[in-house]
Amino acid sequence: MASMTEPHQQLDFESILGDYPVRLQNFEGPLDLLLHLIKKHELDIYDIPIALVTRQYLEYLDLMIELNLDLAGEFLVMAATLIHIKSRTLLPRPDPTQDDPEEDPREALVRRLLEHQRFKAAAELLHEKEIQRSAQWGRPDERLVDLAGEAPEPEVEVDLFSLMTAFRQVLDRARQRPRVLLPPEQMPIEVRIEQLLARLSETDACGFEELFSDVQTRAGMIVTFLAVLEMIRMKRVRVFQQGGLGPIRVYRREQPAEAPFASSASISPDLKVQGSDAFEARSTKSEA
Amino acid sequence: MDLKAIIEALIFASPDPITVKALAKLLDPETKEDIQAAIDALKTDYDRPGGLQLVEVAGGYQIVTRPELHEWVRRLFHERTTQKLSVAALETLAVVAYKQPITAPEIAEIRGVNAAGVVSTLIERKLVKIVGRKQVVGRPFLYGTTREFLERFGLNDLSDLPKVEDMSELLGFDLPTSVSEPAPQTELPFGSGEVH
Amino acid sequence: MDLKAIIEALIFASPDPITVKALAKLLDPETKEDIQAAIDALKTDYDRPGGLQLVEVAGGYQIVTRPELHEWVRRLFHERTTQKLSVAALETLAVVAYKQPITAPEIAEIRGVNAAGVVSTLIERKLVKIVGRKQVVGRPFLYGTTREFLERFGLNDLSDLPKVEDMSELLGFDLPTSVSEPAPQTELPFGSGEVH
Repeated sequence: MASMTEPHQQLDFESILGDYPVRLQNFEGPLDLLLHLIKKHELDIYDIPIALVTRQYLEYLDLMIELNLDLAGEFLVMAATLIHIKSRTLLPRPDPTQDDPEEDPREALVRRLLEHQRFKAAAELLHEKEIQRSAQWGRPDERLVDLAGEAPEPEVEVDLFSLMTAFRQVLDRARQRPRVLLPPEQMPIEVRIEQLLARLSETDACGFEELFSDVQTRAGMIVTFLAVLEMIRMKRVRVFQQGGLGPIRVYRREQPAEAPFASSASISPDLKVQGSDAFEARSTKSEA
Repeated sequence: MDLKAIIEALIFASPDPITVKALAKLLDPETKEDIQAAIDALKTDYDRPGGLQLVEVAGGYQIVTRPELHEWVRRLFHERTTQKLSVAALETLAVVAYKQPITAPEIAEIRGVNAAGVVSTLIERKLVKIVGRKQVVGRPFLYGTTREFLERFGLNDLSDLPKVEDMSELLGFDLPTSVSEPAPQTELPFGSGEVH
Repeated sequence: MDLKAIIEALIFASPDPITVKALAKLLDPETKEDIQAAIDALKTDYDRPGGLQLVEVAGGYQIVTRPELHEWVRRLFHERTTQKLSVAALETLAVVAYKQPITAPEIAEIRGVNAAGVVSTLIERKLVKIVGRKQVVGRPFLYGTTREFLERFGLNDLSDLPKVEDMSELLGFDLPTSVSEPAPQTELPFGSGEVH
């Protein structure tokens, strides 16, 4: 069902502060329209002449249909309600099906109209608060970086919606993540070393983390890490770190003349990674 | 150390209004009482004429420019970065604020129109959040307002919401006393009888 | 008008250090001399002990925290005390919530990044706890959510978490209409009891 809220959202709040606009599409729902009719004809909300209001309401509806306006179902439901109330008011006689013959059939509608009106008024009061608040200017967010010394990690307020959204994002990302072409469990360390060396340069630094950018699994990270250790041991790379917390930069070394890659001194075969159920580091020898 | 000076610096630097609780955690082992006393002294300092003031908002403290200088400060900026709320959004927000926790069908009942679209807009704008699920069949989500809501409207907490008494002049007609009476503290100032 | 107060508000609210020239433009027809005199008076005000100071930087003026308080300000940003979480922490929390009990390597596998640091943050915030050990090589810890987690998210128990299958429609805001409450668009709007 089409909602009437969309075209309405472009309106300024001020538009309801003055007279109700006569353009029909401005009534967000049937309650708004009814309140408008009551106000326009200066009717007593506690004693609504239901026949008059129903007629007026239906005239508006006809006009809306004539103008091909997207008529929300709520308007039709209200029309049915009004007709129902009217029929009950027009037949003043003891109704055997009614529990409380004294009840005014308009009462429930009046209660809803009042409540709706009160929330419209509350919205206006809130809007005033908002205007008052917007006259107070805080310290600009742009200055956060110099106050904090560094850009602080952005944080989000958490609720069930953000939790669900976060989980969905994780799942979407996991789905989109390309499968590593070679299952890392089967990727020999020397293959990984060749891959990494191809990416490294003698002059341009590569961040340590960047070496891991193309692996998605724990096993792939372990192979990469072992490959880096191996490259350091074999003097194929140079590694620098500025201070204790600075980024680690990796450069390729010039290939030493006498240091064939697959040297006999391979990774020790008993090197195992704790806690890894997916991967065991293999000796390069066994692969050769 | 000068507790008041430290607190002033922290209030100034904090990205959000900072609470006494958060200050107490940062300033351990200072007591909350000492911190509150320092804040009160700081408040007195800010009562001097000047361009700035110390306000209490969203349960915390914040240093902001004085509202009467708004026109001058506004000249610094080409336009406000905060987006305006539509009437529908503002009215729905009012329903959520006064009736929270409330479900989407209950909001629709009060407003007379489907509420899902507007509620999702309000969630996106971080003014409304899911606060739980109603323990009825279907377990619909319950919505409430966020800290950002309080901040945007300059409210310290929900008891700061405009009272229903203040509204009579805005209404075209008087409210029956039965619905305008402030409800007990568990309810919000507005809570009339149940919708159902 | 109080020139000093206006200038204080402008310096405070400006994202960048504001120059006398810029101030003169905003405060036209005030002269640069009067503006400079007001700034000098303001400077004297800021010489009082306090958490803030007025500094001249890049040819302009700016209000900053006093350097001797930097350690406190630094703490503010390192020991976050807010109710907020980083994006990484929220994602990890979501994975734990939906997949519990789960090990750190399994979380890392789903998220595509190492989880250890974030998990310990969540444990510190009492949202996640160790619930056991997985009987596999290495016997890694199994994590689950806490009582505080449920409270924080307004859930009665874990079955209240929206199902993954429902999620796409929930996020699209096709909210589940409660069976116990009349959906306003399909039934008469004021509750069956009152009309029929």
